Amino acid sequence: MTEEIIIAGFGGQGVLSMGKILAYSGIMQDQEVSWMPSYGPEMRGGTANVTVIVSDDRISSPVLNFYDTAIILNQQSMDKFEKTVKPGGLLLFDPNGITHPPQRKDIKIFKIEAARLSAEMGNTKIFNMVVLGAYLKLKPIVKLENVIRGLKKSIPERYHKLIPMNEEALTMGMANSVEIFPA
Amino acid sequence: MTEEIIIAGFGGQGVLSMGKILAYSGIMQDQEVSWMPSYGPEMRGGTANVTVIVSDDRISSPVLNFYDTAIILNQQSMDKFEKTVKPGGLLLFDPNGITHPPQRKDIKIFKIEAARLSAEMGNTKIFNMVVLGAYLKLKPIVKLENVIRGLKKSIPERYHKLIPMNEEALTMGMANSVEIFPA
Amino acid sequence: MGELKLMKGNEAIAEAAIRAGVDAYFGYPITPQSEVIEYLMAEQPENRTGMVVLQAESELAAINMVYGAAAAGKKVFTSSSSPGISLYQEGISYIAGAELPCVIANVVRGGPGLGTIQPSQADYFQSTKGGGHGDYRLYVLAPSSVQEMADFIQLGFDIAYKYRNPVMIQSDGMIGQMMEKVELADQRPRWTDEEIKQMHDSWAAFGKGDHRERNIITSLDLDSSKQEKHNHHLQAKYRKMEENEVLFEEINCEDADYLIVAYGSSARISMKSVDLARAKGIKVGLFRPITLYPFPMKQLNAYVGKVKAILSVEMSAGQLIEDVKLAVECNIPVKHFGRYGGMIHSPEEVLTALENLIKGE
Amino acid sequence: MGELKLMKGNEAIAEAAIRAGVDAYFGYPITPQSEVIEYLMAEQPENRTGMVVLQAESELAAINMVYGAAAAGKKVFTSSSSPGISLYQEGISYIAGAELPCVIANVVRGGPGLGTIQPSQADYFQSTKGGGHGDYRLYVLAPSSVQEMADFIQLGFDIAYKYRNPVMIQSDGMIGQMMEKVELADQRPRWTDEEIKQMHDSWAAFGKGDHRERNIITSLDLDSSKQEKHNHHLQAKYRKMEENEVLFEEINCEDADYLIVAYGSSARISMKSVDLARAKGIKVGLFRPITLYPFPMKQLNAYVGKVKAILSVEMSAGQLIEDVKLAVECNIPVKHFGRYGGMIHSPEEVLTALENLIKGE
Amino acid sequence: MDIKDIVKEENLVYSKTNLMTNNVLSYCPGCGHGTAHRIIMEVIDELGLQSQTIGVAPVGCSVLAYDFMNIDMIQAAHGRAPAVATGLKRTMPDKCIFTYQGDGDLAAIGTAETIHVCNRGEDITMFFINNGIYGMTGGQMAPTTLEGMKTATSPYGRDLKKMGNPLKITELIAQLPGTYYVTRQAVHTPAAVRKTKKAVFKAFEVQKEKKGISFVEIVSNCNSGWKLPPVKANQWMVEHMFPFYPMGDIKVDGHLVNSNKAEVKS
Amino acid sequence: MDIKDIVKEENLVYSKTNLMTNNVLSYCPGCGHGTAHRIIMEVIDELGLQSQTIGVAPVGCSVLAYDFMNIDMIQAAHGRAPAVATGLKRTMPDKCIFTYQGDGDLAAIGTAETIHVCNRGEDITMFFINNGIYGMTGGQMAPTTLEGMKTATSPYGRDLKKMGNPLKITELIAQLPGTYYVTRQAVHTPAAVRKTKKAVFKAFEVQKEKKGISFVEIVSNCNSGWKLPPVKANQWMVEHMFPFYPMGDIKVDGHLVNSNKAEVKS
Amino acid sequence: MAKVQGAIVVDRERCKGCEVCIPACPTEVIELAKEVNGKGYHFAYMANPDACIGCANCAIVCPDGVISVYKVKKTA
Amino acid sequence: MAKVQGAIVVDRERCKGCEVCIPACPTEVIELAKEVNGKGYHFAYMANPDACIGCANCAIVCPDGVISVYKVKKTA
Ligand SMILES: Cc1ncc(C[n+]2csc(CCOP(=O)(O)OP(=O)(O)O)c2C)c(N)n1
Ligand SMILES: Cc1ncc(C[n+]2csc(CCOP(=O)(O)OP(=O)(O)O)c2C)c(N)n1
Ligand code: SF4
Ligand code: SF4
Ligand code: SF4
Ligand code: SF4
Ligand code: SF4
Ligand code: SF4
Ligand SMILES: [Mg+2]
Ligand SMILES: [Mg+2]
Repeated sequence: MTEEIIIAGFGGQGVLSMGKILAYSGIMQDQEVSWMPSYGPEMRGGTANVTVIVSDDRISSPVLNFYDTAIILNQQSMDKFEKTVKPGGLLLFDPNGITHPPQRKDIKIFKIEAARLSAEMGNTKIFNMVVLGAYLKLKPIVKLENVIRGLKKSIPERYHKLIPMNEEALTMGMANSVEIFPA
Repeated sequence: MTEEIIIAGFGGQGVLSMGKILAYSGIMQDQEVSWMPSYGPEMRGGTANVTVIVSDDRISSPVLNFYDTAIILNQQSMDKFEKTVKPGGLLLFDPNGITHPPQRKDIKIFKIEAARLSAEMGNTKIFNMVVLGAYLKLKPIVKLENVIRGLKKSIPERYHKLIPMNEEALTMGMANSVEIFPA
Repeated sequence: MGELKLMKGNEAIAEAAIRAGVDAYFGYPITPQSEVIEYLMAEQPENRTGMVVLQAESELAAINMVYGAAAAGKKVFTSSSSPGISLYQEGISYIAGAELPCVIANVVRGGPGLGTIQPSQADYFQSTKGGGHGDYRLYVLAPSSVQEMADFIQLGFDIAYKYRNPVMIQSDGMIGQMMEKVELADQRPRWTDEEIKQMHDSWAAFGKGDHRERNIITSLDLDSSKQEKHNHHLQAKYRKMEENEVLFEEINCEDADYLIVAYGSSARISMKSVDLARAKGIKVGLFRPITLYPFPMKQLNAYVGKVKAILSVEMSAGQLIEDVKLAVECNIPVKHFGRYGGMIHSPEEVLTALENLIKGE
Repeated sequence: MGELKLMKGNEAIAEAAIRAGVDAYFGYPITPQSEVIEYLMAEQPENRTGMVVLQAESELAAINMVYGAAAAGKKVFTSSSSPGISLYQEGISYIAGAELPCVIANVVRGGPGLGTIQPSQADYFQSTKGGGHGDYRLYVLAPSSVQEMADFIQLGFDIAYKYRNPVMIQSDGMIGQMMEKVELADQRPRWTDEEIKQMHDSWAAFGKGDHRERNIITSLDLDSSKQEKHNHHLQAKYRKMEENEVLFEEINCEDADYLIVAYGSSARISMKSVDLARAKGIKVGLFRPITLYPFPMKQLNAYVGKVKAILSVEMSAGQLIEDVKLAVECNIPVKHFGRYGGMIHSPEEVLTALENLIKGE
Repeated sequence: MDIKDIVKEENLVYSKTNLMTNNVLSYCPGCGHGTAHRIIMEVIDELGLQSQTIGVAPVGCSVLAYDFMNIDMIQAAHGRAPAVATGLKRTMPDKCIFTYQGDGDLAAIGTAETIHVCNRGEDITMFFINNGIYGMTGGQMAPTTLEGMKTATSPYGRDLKKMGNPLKITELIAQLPGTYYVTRQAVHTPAAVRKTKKAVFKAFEVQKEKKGISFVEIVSNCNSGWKLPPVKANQWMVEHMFPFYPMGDIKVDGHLVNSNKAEVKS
Repeated sequence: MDIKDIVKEENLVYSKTNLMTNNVLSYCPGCGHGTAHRIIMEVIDELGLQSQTIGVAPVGCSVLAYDFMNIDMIQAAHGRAPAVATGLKRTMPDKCIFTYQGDGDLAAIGTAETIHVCNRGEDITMFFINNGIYGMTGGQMAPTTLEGMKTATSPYGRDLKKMGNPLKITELIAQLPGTYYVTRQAVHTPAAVRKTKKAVFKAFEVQKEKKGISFVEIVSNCNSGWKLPPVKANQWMVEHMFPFYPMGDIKVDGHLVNSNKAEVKS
Repeated sequence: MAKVQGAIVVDRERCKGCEVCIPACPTEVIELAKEVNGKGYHFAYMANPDACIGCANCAIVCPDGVISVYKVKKTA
Repeated sequence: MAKVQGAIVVDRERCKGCEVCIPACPTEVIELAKEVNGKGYHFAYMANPDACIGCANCAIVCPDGVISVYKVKKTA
């Protein structure tokens, strides 16, 4: 199994940490992982993206042009990454702020209204966990228990009390993705 | 015609400027010349030497291991350079301070008591001109008039009044070298 | 098995330094490697092992702090990125001349000049042929994973002390910024003063005891004949490294008709290209120099008569390729492919370049 | 015919700079080239041509003063020796990246580190392959006489402005310290502000007029794809130089069975070795690269099939030899001979090395 | 009166000077760099010096100043702007040359160039943006970082014994005979902006008269580095930076204004 | 009484310390470097610190100090001795570390390292040999060269407008909180030598107590650079150097001794 | 009596919502909008336009130089 | 009365004839020799040995550290 994912959105959306939790989850079940962020001052208020690879084998290139899955959280990223999903692959997006929804027909497209859901839960900080939940429902590459273990590893001890809330967000995400059939 | 000369002695003996005057003299009669000094802080109170080449043709190496002529002005230089005179070449030395006179039999050896002579003339600064005179007597590679022209070029204008004295020293040197026949 | 963590390359190299019992880190911030000093400052290794971490006022100061601590036999590490490494050059030449052990990491970014902060491999010549003045060599390790970022610290110090020579770990923004699973070695204690005395009393300047002459750390000898002797000694050391310390990796090379030669992050990308090519039936292997100096000359030359052509892949306009050509002594055609100035080639681009090479374009 | 003088190489290059209408010299003293600034200070060129001479507080300051003046389209010259040139590396990479014309002289001394103050050619890699970070090239001229020290100033500026690229004149303590006859060019006037405006208004930063957009001097582009484009532009420039600006000299090469390849002072010494060898009946020629970069690759390659072997002679442990090998593509056996660390080989030693080469040792 | 009646060409009393380009500033929201840029450009505009001025900005957040200042500009290596400016001024003594440097740049890596350009008394103007941190590289400790202040490389606060003292480089260069006008200002309030603008005027006048170095320090915020929203950052600046880096002139007409102020010791 | 009766082992009252080697000093006749070396070594001897001391001498005439000082020594790059010393002291906080630097080294190329080592207040001792010139490279102008003084690179005398002002780096670093003891001495007379030796003692004591930088400037001759015979050079030094670089303590126990003296301006 | 009235125009797309202009205004004219601009910033606007006296305080402290100020004399 | 008498020993071969010791001597003991040493320097010697009081002034200013000083109490 090798899953190659791009996660892309605004800097403040928790893109990088979502990738990190996913990668840590892979480690928890003895998989190989890589996490390659965009970096630099252009991130200042701008876009951020991270390539995560989870695999049973040694990972070759940590940077890719094509992905099994694209998780897309703003329009700029949609413009850039819709076309990079491999045929038959998955595109998951949050429709909030998306003005041009994806059009491809050779891939599976799902939406998750994570912005709305997390706002409804009264905590926009768990936005990215909702997205992650939706993704894991569609591609259960890591077990939920390993995500929780990964979470514990990737956030400081003093925030461990927040884990139940994160778990809730994951579950919420798992329950709420909707498949889109482009017109 | 190519003449390859090493001039070696103490720093204060005017070794470098003697070489420079010789080189300038060559230029005055349209020859090619090169002047390559030893340099660096080891010269501080120590020894100095310069390789001068005067030639009708383009000069190849400005540094040499073997010379047509060695002009030697102290014992350290004698130790170092006696052996570098080409067979049939010339070794000219001032015996002042020389504890081990040259021994080679395959070269011509002359002495010039320039230290004594210049002291007698009341001007130790012209020591090197006496030596140069002696050399030019033995190897008239440059004409005296060109030496005078060379002198004018190589010393600042304000010292040109000293040229007659230098000329005298040259003449004195020309008249006073003595051939040595090693025992 | 040591501890497993998900870490950035920059963090892994910093943590590995603490665990290798390094005595001191001196550095000056620069992207894309500031995480090295930031990690160290956050970890407070002075409490863990007594390791000293100091932010210097400049790269010139940093490399000369390294010179000072290394002169005393202390294990010392520094890191920077391209423009900062250029400022290190005088110091590196001094360190090499004075034969001091130390490890220097260059997390290369795109140049020349201020360039970009994105990954690059354009400092290959500088690392391997001497960016500083004079005839000297660094032992240059090119990690291609976060694990190797960590591992090469200990390996680097082993070589540095074995040969009393500076070691360069040349990675780039990609290896420095990406996270991977890394298995961390157990903590080694720092050398005690007594141990340093026992091991390095013959040369290190930590205070002259009555039992020995004073130790002098210098690269100066105004007497050229002595300086030449010293240079002969250095060259002999480099020949020994060339004989004994070459590292490289071969992937899918046994039956290969073609080779890709690539190191570091380029090698990682090319691994994927090999997979893509093999899927298309092209028999290609990846030859990865791990030591850029000493370069695996003989090992690559062994492919003469076996492979039809070589694609030399690097994030540079063509530096590695010179060593590849020298290694195969023109007995295999070699072509360059690279993106540069901060651009990273994709596995597909490498594949295309390979296909063009095969087509003879 | 210009004025004839007996001058040191260091003095000749300084006088030539005044006569070439150079606008400014910035430098920091270091043996064996301090005569350059000393000569300039004594000559007071501000009275002769208005040329500015300033002793900087360090080499870092000097090279960045050069950067500043060159950025305004001014002709600017600097000189130093090996350790100082190492300190120039960041600045040189910036100058190359920002495409600024200037001339830099390195009067090389023995290294590594503080080394000696005696002549050496061990900075070949640094000059030709880039001692600084990133993919860039200097146009590197290697004078082998005092006359060439003088001549290469004007030539250097011609190239520097033609390509907007820094030019390095790489000599050594021997060429710098020796005196020879030199024919000096007539005084050229310095460019007026009006002339600079006419010639360099498209890029130089001397103040934005209303008629044009602001000019920006930078080597930065955070956008890697733009930075890569800029790098492509630089590489294209280097290819052009390789095509059009190669200089070399052939002495006694027509009928040669063997070649000595040597540059600068080594070439001077080797000329004598050629004479000695010819006197012994050995048919040897001297091939002298005058531009070290671009290296006369094709021109040397033309000897493939003509000569039996090449002796690569340099005052270094072996740097030039890599380019010689790359040039002849391993079709002629090449052997290295060199003294280093401040030692100069004698004509006789080169002859012996040649005889050993012929004997196949 | 309707807004439409007010917003008319002829009623315009203030808008961004044309000497600032229309490029969107790369600075974080609320960062003082933008204001500092604008003031300098306004003064150059008002003095009619656009065609005579060359600015030098080295590495730091303001490395892209050339994208914003509508004059000929040079991007210099980290710390070396004073040397670059020297190269410019020596070859073009009648042009107006300024540097625009951060505290990491001017007071850490560039210390030697700073001290010597001031000691030579080059006729240039130096703008020194002191935000107590390395903004561009992500908020590391600068020489000017205050005692106890947390940064990416002093995560537990600056410890003077280990990390050295905050450096009052401005007071230090004011001691040198080559400096003629040295002042410390800020740009966080309208009043401060107005004062700073006057200082900038004066600085360029000193340069015109070739009296030596004119040096304007601007104490500024770094919201990202300080991890505070802009308005809070400005408050923090007033409460913590100003006591250590007091506002006002330090040297005027070649004379130290007040020996208390010129005290370098902390 | 015959000389033979006096010259006996038991009557020996003074001879070169064993902490000076028997190598012939590479300095010009009469050069103050030799005396400065000897005093420092005498103090280290008397304090019993030979096995604890590491000296750092960068490029300059004293680059060969390691041939003469019988202690572990490090030759540093030009200007970088303070950084090298920092590397040593930080990793060996209980060892005695000193630098021995010329004025070209400490006040020109090494300015940044000098300022920052002092600002950090590293517990090291710095010896600063100020001879107003670059001795080693053949007598070029140094930052400390006096106005009008002729050197190889100021052959018509130092022109302040073009070449900058003589730099009182010692007064400058005395302003920094990291320096604890700063003094200016000389070694041209027996009295001066005795005072300097006391200063050297004090400097090493300050280091032992880890109070920060102790800094001893020694104004010295450079006969070769000044082109004067040694005794005349010393006279010239008293007449010309001392008025500009006045003798005496500048900072004691962390306090500036006298604000007049601490004035940096010329 | 002639009273001064002013108005500001904020370049919404370039405003970064830093709020620095808000405390600078002597008459509490400015607030941040609920909406965001294309960059995701809540931008400044005249919440209380009548109070504006055209003093330009807001404009001169705006780091991004996105405020233009207009002023007229209004006869009371 | 006990009077102090001293003597100095100059290492001739290492003396550089710089003369710095000469003005340092309170009793004008030292002069430079007419002869030169192996390095060509006129070296210092006790021209006036009886005057030496063994004060070591000469020795402590000698840059090359070539003077050793001896001292005895002489009973008058
Ligand atoms: C030689 C070199 N070293 C380090 C860097 C990385 N660097 C860029 S800017 C900077 C410091 C920026 O701080 P400051 O000068 O205070 O400017 P600010 O961003 O705070 O305005 C550093 C360390 C570099 N570009 N070049
Ligand atoms: C990087 C570098 N630049 C320049 C030099 C040349 N250099 C050696 S010593 C020196 C200055 C010596 O002057 P100073 O420090 O005053 O010592 P002094 O010889 O006067 O005692 C210089 C410029 C060098 N060795 N290295
Ligand atoms: S990082 Fe700091 S200094 Fe840089 S733009 Fe942001 S707030 Fe301004
Ligand atoms: S050159 Fe000057 S400083 Fe150097 S040894 Fe001679 S007198 Fe002393
Ligand atoms: S100060 Fe400027 S950028 Fe900030 S909120 Fe106000 S108008 Fe917008
Ligand atoms: S112009 Fe003055 S009154 Fe009007 S909004 Fe701006 S600060 Fe307020
Ligand atoms: S001071 Fe010393 S070296 Fe100089 S003359 Fe006297 S004894 Fe000789
Ligand atoms: S010991 Fe005193 S009295 Fe004797 S020679 Fe020396 S200085 Fe003169
Ligand atoms: Mg800052
Ligand atoms: Mg000096």
